[in-house]
Parts: sequence; C-alpha cells; structure tokens
Amino acid sequence: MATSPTTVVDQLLAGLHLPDGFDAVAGVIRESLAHVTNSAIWTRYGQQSLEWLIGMNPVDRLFMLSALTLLLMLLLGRLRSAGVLAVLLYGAQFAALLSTDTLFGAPVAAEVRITVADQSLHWSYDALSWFFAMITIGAAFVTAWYAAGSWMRRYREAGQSARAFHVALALNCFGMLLLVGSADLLSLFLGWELVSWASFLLMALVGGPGAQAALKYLAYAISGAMLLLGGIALIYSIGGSFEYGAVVAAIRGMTDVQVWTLLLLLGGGFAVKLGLLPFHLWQAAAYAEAPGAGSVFLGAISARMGLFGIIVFIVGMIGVSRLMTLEIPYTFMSSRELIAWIAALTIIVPTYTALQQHDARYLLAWHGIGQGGYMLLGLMVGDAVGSAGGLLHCFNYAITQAALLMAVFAVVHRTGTADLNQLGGLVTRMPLTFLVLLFGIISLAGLPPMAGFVSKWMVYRSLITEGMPLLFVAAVVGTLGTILSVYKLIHNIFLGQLRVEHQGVAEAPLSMLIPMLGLSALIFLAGFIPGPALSWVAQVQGQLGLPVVPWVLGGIVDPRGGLDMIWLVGILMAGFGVGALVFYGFGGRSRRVHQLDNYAGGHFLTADVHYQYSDNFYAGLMHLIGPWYRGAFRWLERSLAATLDLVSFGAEGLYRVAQPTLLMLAAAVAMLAWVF
Amino acid sequence: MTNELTTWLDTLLAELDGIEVRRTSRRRLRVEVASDALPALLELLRGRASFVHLSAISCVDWIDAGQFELVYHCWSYEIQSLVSVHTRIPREPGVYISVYDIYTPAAFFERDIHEMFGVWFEGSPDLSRFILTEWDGPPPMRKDFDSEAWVNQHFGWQDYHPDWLKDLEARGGGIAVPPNEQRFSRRTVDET
Amino acid sequence: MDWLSAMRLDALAAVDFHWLGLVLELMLMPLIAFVAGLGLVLMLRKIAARLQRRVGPPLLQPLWDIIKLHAKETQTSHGLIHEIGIVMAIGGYVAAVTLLPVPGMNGLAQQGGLIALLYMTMIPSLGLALGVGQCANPNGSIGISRALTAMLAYDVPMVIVIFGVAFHFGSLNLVHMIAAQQAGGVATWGMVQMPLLALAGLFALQGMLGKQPFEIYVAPAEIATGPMVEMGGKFLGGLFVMQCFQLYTGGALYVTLFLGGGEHWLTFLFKVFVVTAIPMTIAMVFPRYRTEDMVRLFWKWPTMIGLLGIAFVMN
Amino acid sequence: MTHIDQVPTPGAPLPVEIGVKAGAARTNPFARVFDELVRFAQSRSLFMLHYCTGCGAVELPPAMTSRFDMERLGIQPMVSPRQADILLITGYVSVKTLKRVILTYEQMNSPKYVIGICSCTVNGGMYWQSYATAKKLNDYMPVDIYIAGCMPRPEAVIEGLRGLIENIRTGRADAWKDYYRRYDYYLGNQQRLFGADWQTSTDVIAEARHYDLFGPATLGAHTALLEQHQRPLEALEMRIEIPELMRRRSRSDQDGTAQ
Repeated sequence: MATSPTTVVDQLLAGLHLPDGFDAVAGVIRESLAHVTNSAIWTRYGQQSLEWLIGMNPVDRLFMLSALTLLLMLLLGRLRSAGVLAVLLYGAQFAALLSTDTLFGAPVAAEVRITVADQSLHWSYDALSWFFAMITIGAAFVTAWYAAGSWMRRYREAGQSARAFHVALALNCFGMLLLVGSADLLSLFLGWELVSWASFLLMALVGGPGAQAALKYLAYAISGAMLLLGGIALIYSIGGSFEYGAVVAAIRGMTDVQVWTLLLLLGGGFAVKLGLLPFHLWQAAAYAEAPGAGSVFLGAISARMGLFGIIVFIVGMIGVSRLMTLEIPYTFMSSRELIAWIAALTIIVPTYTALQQHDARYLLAWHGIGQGGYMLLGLMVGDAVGSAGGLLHCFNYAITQAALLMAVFAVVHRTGTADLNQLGGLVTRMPLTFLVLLFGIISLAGLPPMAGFVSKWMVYRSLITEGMPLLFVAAVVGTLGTILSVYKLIHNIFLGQLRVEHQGVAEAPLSMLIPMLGLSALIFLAGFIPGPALSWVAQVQGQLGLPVVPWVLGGIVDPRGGLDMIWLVGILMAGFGVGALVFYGFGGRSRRVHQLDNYAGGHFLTADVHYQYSDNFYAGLMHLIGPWYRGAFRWLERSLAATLDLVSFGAEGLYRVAQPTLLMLAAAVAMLAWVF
Repeated sequence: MTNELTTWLDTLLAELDGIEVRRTSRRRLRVEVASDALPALLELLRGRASFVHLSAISCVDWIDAGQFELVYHCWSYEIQSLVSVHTRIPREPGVYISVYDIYTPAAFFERDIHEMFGVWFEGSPDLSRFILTEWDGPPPMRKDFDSEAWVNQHFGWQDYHPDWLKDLEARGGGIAVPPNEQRFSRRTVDET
Repeated sequence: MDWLSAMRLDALAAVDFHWLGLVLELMLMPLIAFVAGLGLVLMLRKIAARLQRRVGPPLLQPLWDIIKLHAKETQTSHGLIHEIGIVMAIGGYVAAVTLLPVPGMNGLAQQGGLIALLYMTMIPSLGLALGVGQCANPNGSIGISRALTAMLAYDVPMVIVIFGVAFHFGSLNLVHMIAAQQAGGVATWGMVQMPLLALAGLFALQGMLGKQPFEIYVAPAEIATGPMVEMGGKFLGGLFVMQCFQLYTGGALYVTLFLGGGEHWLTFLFKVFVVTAIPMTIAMVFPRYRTEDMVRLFWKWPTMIGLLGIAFVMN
Repeated sequence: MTHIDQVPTPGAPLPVEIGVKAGAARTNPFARVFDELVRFAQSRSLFMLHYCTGCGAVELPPAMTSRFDMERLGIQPMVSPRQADILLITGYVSVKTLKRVILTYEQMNSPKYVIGICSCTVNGGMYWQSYATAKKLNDYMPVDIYIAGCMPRPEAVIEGLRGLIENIRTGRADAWKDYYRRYDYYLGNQQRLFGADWQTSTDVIAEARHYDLFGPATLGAHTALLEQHQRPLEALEMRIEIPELMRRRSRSDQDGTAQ
C-alpha cells in the first residue's frame, strides 16, 4: 500500500479535471502538497482518508462535504474564524460539485440510499440539478464571505448568535443540495420540507418583524407542502411507484382531468415557494427582514427552488406541448397561456409595488418576486431561445440580486438605515458600493452591457417569434417599471444631496467589498461573454428534452434575429470612448464645486435645509396609477385567514364542548355508512 | 338695512364726548379719538357696527408737532362704508398698544410701521425686520431721515463725462450747469 | 472541468468581415447621424419660427451653439458621475446609431436586432439620469422622474409597434426588414402593409423625440429646464449633441420600419426629414401635457390603435 | 475683526487698466484661425438669461418674438445661469435683489457678459434718491454694455446686443476677467452695502486660481475680511477610505516604527 504520496496528489488533480492549459497551476499545487505529504501524521491517516475521499462516488462526496459543513458550523460556530472556515468549506463543496462533472457528462447516481418500508429514497445528479446546485453553492460561498468579516462582528455586537446564522446557512445549502439531487418523489418531498424549514430558520434568526414575516412564510410553506403531498399521493395512486421513471410513465397515461388536478396541486405547491401571484405576499417581508447576509442568500436562490420543481415536473415530465392541449373550457386559453399569464402578472404587480417602497431592502425583495415571473414566462414559451432565456435569467438574476442586496446592506452597515428618505449623496463617500449597485441595477433593468439584458432579450425575442403580443407588452411594462424603481433606488441612496450626518461615512469594509466587486465583475462578464452560461443552459435543455438554443461565444446565432454581445458591448465601449473624447477633448477645463453651489432660483442654499427630492418619487405617475393600488391581494389574504379562523372556531366548538351524545350519534352513522 | 345702521352709528358717536366725528359722504366717516380710547372704539366698530375688515393702518409723521398720527381704516361689507379712526401719539417714545387681538391683520401693518417709522406696538406678535432685510440704518420713512445724504455716503456715482461732451467743451461749448451742481441738496452727511 | 474546451471557439471564425470596411462604417455612421441631426435641429427651430411668424435662426446655428458651448472657459462640474453621465449620453447614442442600417452601410445591424437597438437608446437616458442625479439639484431630480415616466408612457405603444413589425417581417433583423420592404417597391412598404401600426408609430415617435406636447420634464418655467438645470458649457454641449442623435435615431428608425429604409442617400435623408417634420409641427402648436395626462393619453389611444394593427398583422 | 468702517472705502477712481487689452493674439496661424472661429461662434450663439429685476423686462418679449426676433442673431432665452452667457439686468436693482443678482452672476459660466438695461442700472435712474436701490451696477460686477432709457424700446435693446456681438467678435468683450482680476474691489463694494459677513456659495478666489485668472488686485483687504469668517466650500471629492484597511495599515506602521 506504499503508493507514493505524489500519485495520490496526481489522482486528486486528475479528479479536478483541470484543462490542459492549467498544467502550470497543477505544478504549483503539486509542490505545495508535496511538502505536506512528507509529514509523519500524513503517512498514517491522511493518505488513506484522501484515497477514500477520491475514490468515493462524487455525489456522495458532495453530500458528505455539505453535511460536514453543517456539522462543523454546529460545533465551531462560535469561533471568531468560523466565517473563514465556512468560506473554505463552501469552496470545497463547489470543487466537489465541479468534480461530479454531471453537466457535460452522464448523470451520476449517489450510492447513499435510504429504504423505509420497502420504499427507497435515492438521489442522482444531472445537468439541471448541477445548474441549480452551482447557483446554490455559489450563493452560499459569496454570502459566507460577505458575512465573514466586520459584518459578523457588528452582528455579534448586536447580540445575535453567529453560530445560529452559520448553521442556518449551512442547513439551507445542504437542504437545497438534497432537494436538487432528488431522484424520486419521497426524496423530493423530504428535500422540500428541509428547505422550507431551513429558510424559516434563516428568516426568524433576528426576531422582531423578521419573526412575524417568517411565521407568515411558514403558514404558506406548510399549505404549499400539503398541496405537494396531495400531488405525490395522486401520482402514487396512479403510477404505483415513487421513481421518476415510473412517474413519467404514470403522467403520460393520465387523463386530462387528472393532469389538471396534478397541475393545480404540484403547480400550486411550487408556486408558493416561487411567489407566483396569488401566493406572493409572504416573500417581500420575509426576505427583506432576514439578517443582512441571510437576505442576500434568500434573495438570490431560495425562491428558485420553486422554479426547480416547476421545471422538473411541469416543463420536464408533463411537457409544454401537453400543456397546450389542456384547454380551459369556454375560453380560447390553454393551461400554458394560463401559467404564462400568471407569470406575466407576477412580473407587473410586484414590480409596481416595488416602485412605491421607501425601504431599499423591501424594494429589492419585491423585485425578487417580479423577476421570478420572467423565468417562468421564458419557460412557458417553450421554444429553444425562450426556455434558455428563462433558465439563464435564473443564473443572471441570482448574481444580480446578490450584488444589489450586498450593496444595500453595506450602506445599512455604514449609515445604519435602509430608508430611502433618510439617505442621499453617498456616492462621494462610498464610490465602490455605488459601482456595485450601478452594475446591479443595469443588470436588473436589463440594459445592454450587463448580464440581465441577455436573458431578458431572449425572453422577448421568443415572445415575438412565437407570436404572443399581449404577453410581450406585459413583460415590457414590467421592465419599464423595473427601470423606474431601480433609478429611484440608486438616486435616493447615492445621488443628490449628501446629508450632514453622512459626511463622515466610510467605504464598506474590505471583507464585504471583495465579494461585491467579484459579483459585479461576474455580472459584467456574463453580459459581455454569455457563451459559457449559455452552454450550461444548453446542457440543461438537452437533458430536459427541450429544443436546444443555438448558442455561440457572443450570444445567439439565428436568422430571425440573433444577438452578439461581444460586438454590442464592444461598440458600446467604443461609443463611450468617442463620448469621452468629445467631452474631455473638445470641452475646456471644468472645476468641481460643492453641492450647495447650486441654482435654486437665486436662493442661498444652506446645509441644514434638506432639499433632496426623494419622497413620493414618481408623483406624476402615481396621480394616475395611485388609485389602482387597492391591495386586492391583501384583502384576499385577510378574507382567507378570516374564513380559516371561522372554520377552526367551529371545529373547536365541536370538540371543546363535551357533547357525548352528538359524538356517539355521529360515530354510529359513520359506522353504518362504512359497513354498507 | 344699510342706512339704518349708519344712522344708528352716527347718533351713537354723536353722544360720545371727547371724540370728533366728520361724515364726509354716505359711505365715508372720519373719527378723531384720543389714543387711549381707540381700542374700545375699534371693538365697538367691529363688534356692533359690522366693520369687520381692517384694511390698513397708516402712519403720518408730524415732525413739527413732534407726533405720529395713526389712522385705522375699517371697512364694513354690510353697509359698504369705510370708517377711518385717527389718533395722535407722541413722537419721542413712539410706543402704542397693539390692536392684534381685535383685528389679526393688524400684526403685519404694525410690523411694517415699526420698520418704517420705529413705532413700537406693545403686544404685537412679531416686530422683527419685515421688508428691508438688509437695512441696519434708522427707520427710513421718518422725516428726520435724509435719504439722499445716506445714498451719497453708501453709493458711488457714475462720473458721466462721455467723449462727445469732451470735444464739445474743447470747442468752447458744454453744459451751463454741470450735473452735480444741479441737484439742490448734494450735501454729504456731516461726520458726527 | 472541460466545459471550457467544450465551448465552440470556432464561433469567432464565423465572423469573416473585411475588417477595414466595417471599421470605416462604424466611424462614418455616427458622423452622418450627427450632421443629419444638426439639420434636424435646424429644421425644428425653423419650423417653430415659421409657425410664430418669425425669421428663425441662421443656417449653421446649431453648429455655432455646440462650438460655443464647448469653447466655454469656466465650467462647473458636480463630480465624476456628472461627467460620466454626459459621456454615457453621447457614447450611448454613438453606439446605438451603428445598429441602424443606412443606405450602403449596415454597421452592426446583423449582430443586434430591433430590441437591442431599443435598449441601446435607453443607455443615454440612464447616463443622463445618473449625471443629473449627482448635481444634487431638486429641479433635476424632478425632471428625471418625469422623463422616466414619459419613457414608460411612450414605450408601450412603441413596443407594440415593434412587435407588429417584427411579426410581420418574421425577423428582428433590420437588414431583413429593409430588404423585404424594398423588394416590391412602395406596395411592400411598412406603412402600406400596416397603416394602423404606422399611425401608432407616429405617436411613439412624438413621445420619443421628447418635444412639446410631451416635454413636461423640461418645463422651463416650472422646474428650470429639469435635467439641464446644472448643465453648462461642455455638459450642455454634450446634451445638444445627444439631441441631434436623438432626433436622427427616431426619424431613421421610423423610416427603416415603415418607409422602406433608404435605397440611396437622397431619398433616405428626404424621408427622415419629412417624417421628423410631422411631430415637430405638432410640437410647436400644442402646449405641454401634465405627466399623468401624458401617460393616460399614451396608454389609451396609440396602444389601442397598435393592438388593432397587431390584430390585422397576425391573421 | 475689523469693522466695515475701518476698511478704506475705494473713493478714488478705478485704476487705469479697467480691462486687459484684447486677448493677445497667439503666434502660430492655426491657433489664430481657431480663435477666430471660436470668437465667431461665441458671437453668433448667445444664451440670454434676463433677470427681470425691474420694469425693463417687459421690453424683452417683443424683442424675442415675431416683430424683432432675436433668434436671427442666434440669441436664445435660457432659464438657468449655468446655461446662460448674457445676464440682462432690466430695471432698478434693489439691495435685496442685488444679492441674488450677484449670486446668479457668479453661478454663470464664463465668458459671461452683463448688459444693464434701463437708466436705473446706469446711475440710479429715477430712484437715484432711494435708500433701497443700488445706483451703479458696475460697482458690484463688471458690466459690458449699458442701454440707457427709462425702458429702452426693443430696437435699442437689439442695438445694444449687436454692440455686444461686435465686441465679442473682435475680442474686446472680456470684462468678465476683470471680476477675477480685481475681485477685491468688487467685494469691497459688496461688503460696503451688505456688511462684512457677506458671502456667496461660489468660491471666486479658488476659481481664479483654477483658471489662472489671478491678477495682482484679486486679493486685498476685503478678501482678507471675507476669509476671516467664510470657510470656502470645497467640492465633496470622491474618496475610498476603508477604515479596516486604514487600521491594519496604521497598525503595520506602528510595528514599522516600533522596531
């Protein structure tokens, strides 16, 4: 067994499948590991465990590492360096995920298998689960890094327990990896419940308004899970087995009515988590009030688990073509149009609610709901470019939302408030945070140089070529609402008059800045060269059986209207160069003046007068659409809660008041009915 | 209704002694009253005689008699007529009671008179600087304030001697009385 | 990890342009757009003067304005973002114009279609909004909030028009659209095929040019020219250059979609000038709408006409 | 703090060189042609900000509209001082309004020109006796053109503007430099009227230094008085100051110095 240590290192490097161009890097790793492997302890324990680790099934290795992270966070959560440890562990998880290589290779089934009463739960990773797992671990990695340094110090000083936060984050990540890798209905439901509870834990960490919002989320999550359970029971009653293969066969054999009920049950369950229209009221408060870094993770990926469910079941198994055949009687709409319209309304209503928010966290949380509508709309269109746009938007929006929320919480970290009417003019004090927020809002609004544009462009193009005018207009109205509200966000925080009390504000701390700048670089890169991201999406489409998008390094090549981002962003930068040449070259010297040296109709401006225009920012627009906000959904939710109270009161009356005779009679009648 | 009230007012004022009433026309009445009786008369006019609107308070500077004359112009919408109540206060302490509690617009008129004449109205809500925000000189409307002397001290003048005038003078012509002698009081303030 | 090699790196080879011709095009198109824009600004001011029975400015007045503004000796800036805003305003349009095919030069129309052009024209307004934001002047912020609301208003009919046109020609590629329209002479012009959409397009063009009836964001008496309140010297010069590009892009896009693009230069420029003359004459006759009335108007009539047009196009 | 009276009032007539002679023509021909073109453009395109302080403003709408049409000369009305080149002071300038006029003048971008319309700006006009109005406008800011008349007719206004255009084209209209070169004289007059603590938010001295328009008479007794109580407003420069980084570097400095 005296395999020389270097061979083990070689196996490790081979496992990482570094492309040939990276051999220099491999060389460096080999030397650095070499002096480690000479030490004595290594020869006895380290080597066997390393061999066992490499030989393991890749998916098991991933689960094991994720569980290890959870365990370590439980044990060492209180340590000062727990944050750094968490970052390293998530990095290891990411490396493990890469080593599973299920994106381009064949799906890999995990060997861990739990059999309960001759039903077995097993997991397997394929391209789709790899895609969502990559976003999840990426979000967890970035969140852990953001929360590692002075944010955690401030969090501890505020009396919150860092250990609880790290455990909640690790549990969330582990739960999502389980959910995403599930290969049968039971493991799906188990993963779903674990994710629901984990996100509840992350939301309710800080207590106060966050706890109320978390409880409200819990009510929604449980009802969603019951719907899901109903769907699984329906499938099991028809198909007789929980395996996905059997489930697909069962669904193919279902009649239209059964598919309708399955659609309502499963679709409803997943819609609650994704926050589609009737069930969207819980998400804004729950995600905004979560502790800073927690909100970043929740905003980026947590809601997309609902989308994963919809993709696996409705898009994958039932299939959009089958949806088109399910006609809604007396209307010329099919179930596909119904879901598409729900997605389109989910784009518009939350975005225009975000327009009215005066708290930055709520504004971004409402946008989280709105952008979920784009992903579903792209998938519902169903053609190659549309579904690719929906999937790509899931990735693009995850990095955008994470960057935006990090910038907002960096501002909260420095100024102590996220209220848009209390901020202003911070660009001169926090320029890097401004840059991150700027990249984020350009991507959120879907403007060219950034990633958001590519996926939104694909959704629009497919809506046009598939001939859905009203959905196209709805999507564009949603985008315009986004542009309006993101400008309000960046104007009220960073532009305008700097308040006297914010003169001494410093830039965000380094530990928060690095992940923020990394993410904004990623946003620009994903917009400039969408090729790699499109290649992942193409793999997922191939695995799901959807038509694959004809992608190329710069974007889409298609006779009916392609997109080449490298040319577009190149010409845009060239244009900025020409603009700078005209502006700085031809224009004379200018001098920077103080913000009080401003034209105010001859009035002498003074620092104590607050003249920043921030409250009721779109007053003109609100004159027209103001009355349209009648809180219809809040009324619907209240009435639902009221009927629930009534029913539970009646039921309680039935049990609490001792009426033996009535109970006896009821039991007798039930017996008789059952016998005959 | 209107002349009935007017006649009632005339007979009432006729009975009062110590005030001098002169009706200039059906809708104009001038009343001279002692300075301490004025608030009572105003209350009577406002309360009973329907003169609810105080149009203005004007002040006249009788520098020779050493007195300020305050005129309260009250207007009645019912009988469409104006009563101007005149009173005299000594110029030197220049202090008088405010009628703000009877007519609220009086606050602004008193503030204006205080700024322009220096009359202090006891009980007036706000007598700070009103229109002349940059003014730190004496009250400018007083007759003993010499506006032109102050102007000569604070402002410079254009020495207006254009070229066309120079070559005219070169040929022996020119202006008979040069501009700065034309003004009758071009005196500078004596350096006290 | 071999997803790097799995990417089709041969995509770059597909681009077999003769480089020199393209670079020349990319430089010439903005210049042509600027010169045509100057002519359009002159026409705007001449029409305004003629309607008010005035003589109107001399021939090269827009050029003199821009030279004078850039020749200012002292200029006040409110910070880096204020300057970058103006650079984005000019640069955005310089880039957007290269997506608009003109007779003989297609520029980058193949790489980015109609939607990409619509978004590229939004970049200058975002840049201007950021620049004005840093001026910390409430007039500017109010002006920008109204300008964005105006964009929200006129973009709905414009998007309906774009959908109708793209669906009618079956492609988002402007070069295909022009080829399809020029195939059968006037009979196959966009305006002839889709009259209702052309009408809705005129409404949208009126909003896009940002002139009188929909110019609430530059209300001089009310908010001291809104966004331009703190712009002096080269900043205002940059905005004048942007205005030239804005007028040209609006007119040229309308001509490309509805009037069959340009067979050759003379007819193309003539069409652009005639098309932009219509909203300009309307502009000089109407007073200003309030913000909510503008949004109500745009979301009522042009949207209905556009949807009706789409109904005709789709079946 | 010296009171306003101790400061010597500039009773003496203005020093001879009221304005530097027309911009010295640059040597190489291309620069001269370029300057010629720029001056021509500046003369053909003027943005007018008429600050209607008094009655003269009513003469400007007819000068702009169809009968006299100023746009023929390339003159456009503008709203904000940042955009404007000409500041038309139309009518008597009360002391209160003069404060705003000076602020507006300082907010304008140079080259800027001031035209005093109506006799009230020339020598006090019919309000020459009033304690409340400023008599000579060019005591407080350099004035290029005076148009006398107790409201000059539009023809006179346009005649004045054509005179200004001629001055610009020949390069003689650089009175605006005088405000920077002899700022102390103007500030003295302003302080004489508004008191010692008079200040505007624009920092004229820093501007003079920035655009190297610093003359011998820019600083003097009055600017010293100004410096005593006005801390000039520096622009809020964009700074990236990360305390965690600073603390670590300062710690490393201490270690460095400690050894």
